[in-house]
Amino acid sequence: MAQAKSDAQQRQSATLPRQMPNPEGRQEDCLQINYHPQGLINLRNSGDVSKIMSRHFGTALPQEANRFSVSGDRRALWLGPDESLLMCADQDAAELHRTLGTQLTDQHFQLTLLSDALAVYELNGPYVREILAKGCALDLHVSVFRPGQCAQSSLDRASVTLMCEARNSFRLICRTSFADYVETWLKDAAIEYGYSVRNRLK
Amino acid sequence: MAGPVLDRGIGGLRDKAKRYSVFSLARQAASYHTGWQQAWRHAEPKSEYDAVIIGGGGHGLATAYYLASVHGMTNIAVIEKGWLGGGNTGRNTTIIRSNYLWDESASIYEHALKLWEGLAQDLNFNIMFSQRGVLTIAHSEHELKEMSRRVHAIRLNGIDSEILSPQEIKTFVPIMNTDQSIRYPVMGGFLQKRGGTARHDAVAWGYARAADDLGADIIQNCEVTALRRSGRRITGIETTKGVIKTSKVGCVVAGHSSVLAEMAGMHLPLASRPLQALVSEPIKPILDTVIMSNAVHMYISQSDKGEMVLGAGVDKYNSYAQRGSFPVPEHMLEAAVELFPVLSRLRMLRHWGGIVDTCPDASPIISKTDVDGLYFNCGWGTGGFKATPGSGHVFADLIANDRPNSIAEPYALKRFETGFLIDEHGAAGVAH
Amino acid sequence: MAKNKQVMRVKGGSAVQQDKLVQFTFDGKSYMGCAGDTLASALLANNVHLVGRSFKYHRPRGIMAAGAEEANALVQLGTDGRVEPNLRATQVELYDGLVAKSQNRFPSLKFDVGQVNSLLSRFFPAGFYYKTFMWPASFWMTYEKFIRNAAGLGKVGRDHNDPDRYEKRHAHFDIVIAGGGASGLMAAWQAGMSGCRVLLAEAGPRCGGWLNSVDDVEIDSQPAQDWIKKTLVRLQAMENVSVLTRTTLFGYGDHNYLTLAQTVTDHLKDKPAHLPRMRMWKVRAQQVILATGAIERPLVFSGNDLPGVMLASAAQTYLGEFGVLPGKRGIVMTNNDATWHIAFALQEAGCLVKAIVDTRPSASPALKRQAESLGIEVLSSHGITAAHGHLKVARVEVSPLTADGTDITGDALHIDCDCILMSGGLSPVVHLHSQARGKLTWDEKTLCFRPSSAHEAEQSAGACNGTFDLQRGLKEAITAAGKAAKAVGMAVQTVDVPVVDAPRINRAPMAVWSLPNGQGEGEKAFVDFQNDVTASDIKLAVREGYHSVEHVKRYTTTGMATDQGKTSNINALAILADQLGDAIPEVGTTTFRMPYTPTSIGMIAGRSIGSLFDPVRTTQMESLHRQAGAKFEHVGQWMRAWYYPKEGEDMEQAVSREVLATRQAAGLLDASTLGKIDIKGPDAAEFLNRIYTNGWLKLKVGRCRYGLMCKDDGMVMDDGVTTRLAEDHFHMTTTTGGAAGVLDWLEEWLQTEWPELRVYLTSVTEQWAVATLSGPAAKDILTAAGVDIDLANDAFPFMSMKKGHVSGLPARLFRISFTGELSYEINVPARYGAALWSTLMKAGAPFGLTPYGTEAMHVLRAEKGFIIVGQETDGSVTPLDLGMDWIVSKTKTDFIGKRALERVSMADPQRKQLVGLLTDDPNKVIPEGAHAVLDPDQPTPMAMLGHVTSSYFSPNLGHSIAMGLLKGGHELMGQTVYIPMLDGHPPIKARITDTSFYDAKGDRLNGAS
Amino acid sequence: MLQLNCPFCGLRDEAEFSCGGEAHIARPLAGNQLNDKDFADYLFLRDNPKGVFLERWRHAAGCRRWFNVARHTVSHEIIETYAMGSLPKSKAARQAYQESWRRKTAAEAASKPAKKGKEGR
Ligand SMILES: Cc1cc2nc3c(=O)[nH]c(=O)nc-3n(C[C@H](O)[C@H](O)[C@H](O)COP(=O)(O)OP(=O)(O)OC[C@H]3O[C@@H](n4cnc5c(N)ncnc54)[C@H](O)[C@@H]3O)c2cc1C
Ligand SMILES: NC(=O)c1ccc[n+]([C@@H]2O[C@H](COP(=O)([O-])OP(=O)(O)OC[C@H]3O[C@@H](n4cnc5c(N)ncnc54)[C@H](O)[C@@H]3O)[C@@H](O)[C@H]2O)c1
Ligand SMILES: Cc1cc2nc3c(=O)[nH]c(=O)nc-3n(C[C@H](O)[C@H](O)[C@H](O)COP(=O)(O)O)c2cc1C
Ligand SMILES: [Zn+2]
Repeated sequence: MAQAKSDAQQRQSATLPRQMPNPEGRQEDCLQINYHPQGLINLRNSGDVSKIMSRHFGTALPQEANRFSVSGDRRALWLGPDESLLMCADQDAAELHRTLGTQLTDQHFQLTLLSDALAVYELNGPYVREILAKGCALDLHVSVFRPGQCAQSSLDRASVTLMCEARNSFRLICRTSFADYVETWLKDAAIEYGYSVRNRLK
Repeated sequence: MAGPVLDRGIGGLRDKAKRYSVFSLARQAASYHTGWQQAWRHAEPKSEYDAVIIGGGGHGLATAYYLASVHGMTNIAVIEKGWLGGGNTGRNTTIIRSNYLWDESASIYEHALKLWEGLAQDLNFNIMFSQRGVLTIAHSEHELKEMSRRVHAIRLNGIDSEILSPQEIKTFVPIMNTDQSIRYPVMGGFLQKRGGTARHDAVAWGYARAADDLGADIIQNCEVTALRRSGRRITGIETTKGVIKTSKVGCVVAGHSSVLAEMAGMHLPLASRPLQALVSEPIKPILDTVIMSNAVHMYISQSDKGEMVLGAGVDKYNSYAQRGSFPVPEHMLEAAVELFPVLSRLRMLRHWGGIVDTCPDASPIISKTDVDGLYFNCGWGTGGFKATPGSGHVFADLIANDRPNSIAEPYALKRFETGFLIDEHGAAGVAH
Repeated sequence: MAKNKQVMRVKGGSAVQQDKLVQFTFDGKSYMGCAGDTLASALLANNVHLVGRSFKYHRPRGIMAAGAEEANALVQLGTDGRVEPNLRATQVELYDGLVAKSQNRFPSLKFDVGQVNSLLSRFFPAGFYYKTFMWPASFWMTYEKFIRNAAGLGKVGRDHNDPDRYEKRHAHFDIVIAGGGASGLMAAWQAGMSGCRVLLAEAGPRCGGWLNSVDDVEIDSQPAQDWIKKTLVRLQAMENVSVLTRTTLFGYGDHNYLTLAQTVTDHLKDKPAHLPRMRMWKVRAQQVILATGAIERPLVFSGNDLPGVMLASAAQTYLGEFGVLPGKRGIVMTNNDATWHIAFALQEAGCLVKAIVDTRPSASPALKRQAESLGIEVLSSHGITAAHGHLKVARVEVSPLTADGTDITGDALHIDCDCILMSGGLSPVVHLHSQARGKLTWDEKTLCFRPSSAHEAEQSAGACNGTFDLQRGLKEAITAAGKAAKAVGMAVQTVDVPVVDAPRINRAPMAVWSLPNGQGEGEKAFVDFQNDVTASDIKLAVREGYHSVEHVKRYTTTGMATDQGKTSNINALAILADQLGDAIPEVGTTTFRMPYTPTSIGMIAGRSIGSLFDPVRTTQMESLHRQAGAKFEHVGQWMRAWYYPKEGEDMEQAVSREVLATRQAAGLLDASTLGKIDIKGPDAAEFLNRIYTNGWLKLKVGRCRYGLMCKDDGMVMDDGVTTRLAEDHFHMTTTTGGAAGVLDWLEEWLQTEWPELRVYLTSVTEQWAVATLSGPAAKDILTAAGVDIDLANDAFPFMSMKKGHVSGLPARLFRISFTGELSYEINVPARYGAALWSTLMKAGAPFGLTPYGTEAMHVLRAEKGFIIVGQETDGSVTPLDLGMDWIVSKTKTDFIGKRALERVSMADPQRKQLVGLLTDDPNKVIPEGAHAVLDPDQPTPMAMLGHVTSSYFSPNLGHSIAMGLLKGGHELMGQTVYIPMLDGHPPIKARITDTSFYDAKGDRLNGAS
Repeated sequence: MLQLNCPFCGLRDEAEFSCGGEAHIARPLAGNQLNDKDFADYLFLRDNPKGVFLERWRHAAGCRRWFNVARHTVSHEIIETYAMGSLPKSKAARQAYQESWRRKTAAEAASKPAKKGKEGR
């Protein structure tokens, strides 16, 4: 609530999901769904890891809740008070997992390789927020859910993590066993706008 | 499982002038219905009673009726803080059945069902007990096995139950989606033909009228605010209409049981939770039985007036607000349309909530307490309407004799201490 | 094509395009209406008044209102899968080709056999059914059938597949405004100016509300309807304001959670396939402003339900918005000034107003003068005491009344007419305020309930706040919006209050709800029109002791119809108050509940049906199982390969083959669905020690251990094998169905009870694909597939784990067994799951490797007497009941469930205990779930010992095997029990045995055969 | 639908949370002497007040963290959200904590190690 208030004034310029989903002539690029293999490592840690992360991962963990930090193809997502998700190129993950594991030894931590457990989708298009809002109760308004922000929430029946990359560009992370569901769901949700699928998990 | 003999009370009304019949209806029609008497007196509390029942729901009123009719205790009162039947009795989805798993449960619910079967005549009030059957659906291999276990137990307990194949279910309930390719296909079901529904409000009114006829005072708009004790004995109650002396108090206040227990310095293993239900707009008959589904999570019947009556599970948090959260009815209707696609084109007319008192083992409490003369009947949770006559009957017996009969005995509070629970959770998934 | 015979259409109508004709049919007859019409306005334009039949008495009914409050004009729309009953003609927007039907009548609307109910109505007063149909007892089911068929309203379609799509979405707004009338528009404007994110939802197809129907109102020196347009343009220009029409706020929940129903395509002739029919909005609002207007009350008099009797404000709407007259010769019946203005407008438009009948002794001189100048007769201190007509009103009786309106003082006048326009005053639409648990107060002046205090962050403005004066309503809206904006932290820039120029109307009515009865005892003066509840029904209820307003509602059913008493509740409770001698506020209202108007169930279900009803989770090997012809079983959300029938095999044969192959050669099972949890931290071993019943501190790195976890009540909760990967690192497995629950359970203990333990948990269920290779040939197959691990028994003993490669794939091998055979659970990163499976199948082919499903797995483990949580347990079974004392530590001072296992009941010899059962007839397989008894000949209820939890035919033993939980089972070893059958077959005879049926010594574990 | 403030993620819909019932129930250690009746206090008896209720919630669809909430069971007002292991600060919630019968139970007393055990607690 407090945060919502402090943001309030900036919201004046905001456009709203006012345009009712009835675009003349549906287009394929209203939503592009693209599965993208990613290296993923879950990190739980108790102490300060900023140096290690900067040095060996390329970016420190985000300072604020519900944010992710970016450096090139690397992303570090805040998941909880002592939990982060590290995202990197698929082929880098195993090596990173090892390196970080050897660096973090002076504290209580857990590094778990999850590249195969989680699926990452890139969702692009002018209606991406509208479509996600059909199943996700977060405030996805452009003035609220901004680039650099992430959140764990639900997309209808699936648990997902959403990352806002740009105004019309999101990443969605779900468990691989829910990927079928999530894909079907997204395509169905996009029917009124039109969509295209670039790459599928299975 | 053999319990006390079924003593139905006295049967019919004592006051002949008040009896309902086709003839009295015709007679009254001639005089434009100006001659009907009050169904019950609007009594004000006396200063003392032999026993006081707190809570004017079905269970409390039934207790009073059987105290008077079976045990001859007529100097008694029912104290209700609002209007009779305004608690869960007046807001439940009216499903009645006795096909429970454990012997203790079978025993009390079957006791109740047998009383239901003659209740309209007993009370001289048509409570519209409709034995249209209750069909529980299984949607997976696992549920089929559970069903088999249940049906075997039920049948050996002498209670009717039969297994239906998907084919038979389709014939019995044509509007059900029995397509085997859906997410949770209908793989079978078990039917208790003697189960069904009853007109919930009428149950409260019928018992009130019959209890009043035997001399019980029915006192509405009177809230109990404290229990009076002398040492370990109950001596009376304080109410918004003054103090009432009595040496026996039966608390039958469902969702408010913890509040009453608190007045006696006791704590109960209960959580008061919202349970929601809703009705559609009325339509001509499309469903002639009651359907319950655990996996798809909802249950449904059609009332005599034509509305589809739907419910599901309890909300996740404690509340006394008689309202719940939207996701519950939302998921309930998703499930309903999944199983009954025809509902898609119907409209929800009204939605509501009640506060149910849930026990850790999903079974009720019928018990004496550490306070002499103070008895509790509660914990019926999501499924106590069906027990109304049986519950009142055995509770009256407990109050009158100060000891539980064999049906009530397993339901004593003691079980939480010893660990002899009656875990009916399997039955309580969408148990009603 | 029908001829255009809109005889009641006059010029004007702010909503219709009179030059754009639209064809529709009602009960098979074709008519023309105009674009912009509702079905009701179009029917009225064609002078069709008889539209439906009432619920109970099947009385002919017409159109009484113009909006959501309509109680009578219910119709059925659509064909095939789109058939929808009980729609209000007043809310159905007309489109070309619309097909509507009347309902609750047989064989036709004009001649309905159900009418006999009306003739017999004397026998059917409120609650009659409680008094009869009790003899003989068994006959109720027969009576019930008749009652049910007579009740109900419309019918559902025969085709059950609704072809339409329904969407749902979430949204967040700073301020949500319900109602797009003058007040709502004004509030939206003000809120929009403050920069807030605003949603304005209007139930109807256009904003403007009541202003759409008047032509004598100017705002800021322009006609009201121009002001509406201009305001809308202004709102359109504000990026932060969304206006949704055809959108009803139907539910108001805790913490300002709102649910709205938006109709997207119902009004369109051609419904674009990509668009949903409706969309549900689930909105969290910081602030809410209700501007939902007011509803006019009817008056209660005999015959007030005849077609042609209408609310005066509805007549105003039909005239002003649709250019339709309610009739040619009208009688106006009122208790307030406002109706007079409507009478004047009608008179000027061509409906001859034969009289204004007013219960009040006198109206203002100005009104009287105007009536006189228009030539309208005024009957003050009069009331309609009866309306008559066949299928439509034709005549009224008007009688002089006492000053308080309660008695008739003289003879009735008879006046011919074809419509009656009535008004009993306004009731603010406080429904949403009340749903939100706001309190109401009774306004003695305007005689209505209006909002007093709010429970949520919510305000009311305009007519729904009891402010019936437009100028004041606008001001109120500005104030409310300003307050709301401030509350969400926005700077408020107040807009000027528009200047209203309109006739000043005193809206305070006289306290008359029902007119005295001129018809004797048999009168039918309706309070609740749809449910046929009359004034005398309410009086009867009171006489019979049903005094609470809630009792009256339930006894008479007043307010329980599909309009939820929008027009009737206040009248009912006024009559009730009068009967009880109480004041109206003392009697109180019934509870307002969601939804505000009946709301589509299909919409609430949305897309969460069919393929999106619930996720189906599949493993990486799923497509390979499909190729192999597997049948699948649902386990929780997972789909697991159940068995792999070959051509011509049934399930039994397939399972038998899989079971034999596994013991004779080798089998391969997809075990990927097992829950897997990575557990790490210096206190990990201590943590497991507290979670599991057995000891964990001494487990060596690289070794595995089976564990059982209990709830704190001592009941078995889950089981699985956990492996020590490093001193501070474990890999736990759980049951497939229990995975999520176990992780939650562990987290709960860590976070809430033992925060001092340094342990982290992460689910890795999907990270690993798991293939279990089991059987005497397992080692050879693995070798053939290529493995860089020494598989020798002493190098890689039972219950240990090794990392390495299988056929070049990085893998963790666990030497654990659920079959009793030599087994390897091979874990590979999930992406290699399919590759692993194919490789193993290929390598194993020469050895006779056979894929086996969950069913064979169940048989194999049962042969060994291994339990399955959820099958041998049901939440009421302890480890001791399972005969697993060996796994319950006697030395640990504590673990979850320890204390509970020491309670009295736990030592009860009569507890149900797990035993084996061997049937006398080796080929008889006991049905699972069947119950055992000692004496099969006893009468019911029988004394049961307990039930059979697992039962299979064991092809390896050539004998059926079973396990069961039987009372005192451990003491009954060797005894004979009987298992009664449901199908009438004789009971099965069986002997109680140990649960270990096969290779009790466990020789085969190391591959000895 | 309630709106709860996850101390870590912020305001979210109730649907994202699971409710764990009464807060501040200390688990008696099995090593301590406790009779069955007192043990049942811990295992089964639950505070169920009509009024201010101290309860535990978990942000199940979010950060998975547990936290405490003081909520009114009639008005559904969220009075306070506070961290696991801490005590409430608001007056109403503090009073509810202190006056709870549970503070005086033998079960709660038995949640502390009686004497130093060999295996830790
Ligand atoms: C939505 C819903 C659906 C249900 N569906 C079914 C079903 O299908 N089948 C089924 O068998 N059961 C069902 N149930 C459960 C069933 O309604 C209850 O178990 C049963 O009605 C309880 O009856 P009762 O008489 O004990 O309680 P109630 O009817 O709740 O009566 C208790 C009374 O005590 C009064 N009271 C409370 N405190 C005080 C006080 N201090 N002083 C005086 N009076 C007080 C209350 O006002 C109330 O009237 C359902 C419940 C709900 C809410
Ligand atoms: N019947 C009347 O409301 C009425 C009668 C006479 C005069 N007036 C005058 O009209 C002026 C303006 O009135 P107002 O704006 O307060 O009311 P209004 O009646 O003009 O507008 C209310 C609007 O709210 C909409 N609405 C109602 N419930 C809704 C819901 N749940 N969701 C979405 N929309 C909903 C209605 O469709 C209507 O358009 C008042 O100042 C009053 O003097 C009104
Ligand atoms: C079996 C059953 C059928 C009902 N049918 C209707 C109905 O046809 N119309 C209606 O308005 N309410 C109906 N209700 C709901 C009641 O109006 C009311 O909401 C419910 O008794 C709870 O009371 P409350 O909403 O006053 O708190 C029904 C309730 C039950 C239990
Ligand atoms: Zn969180």
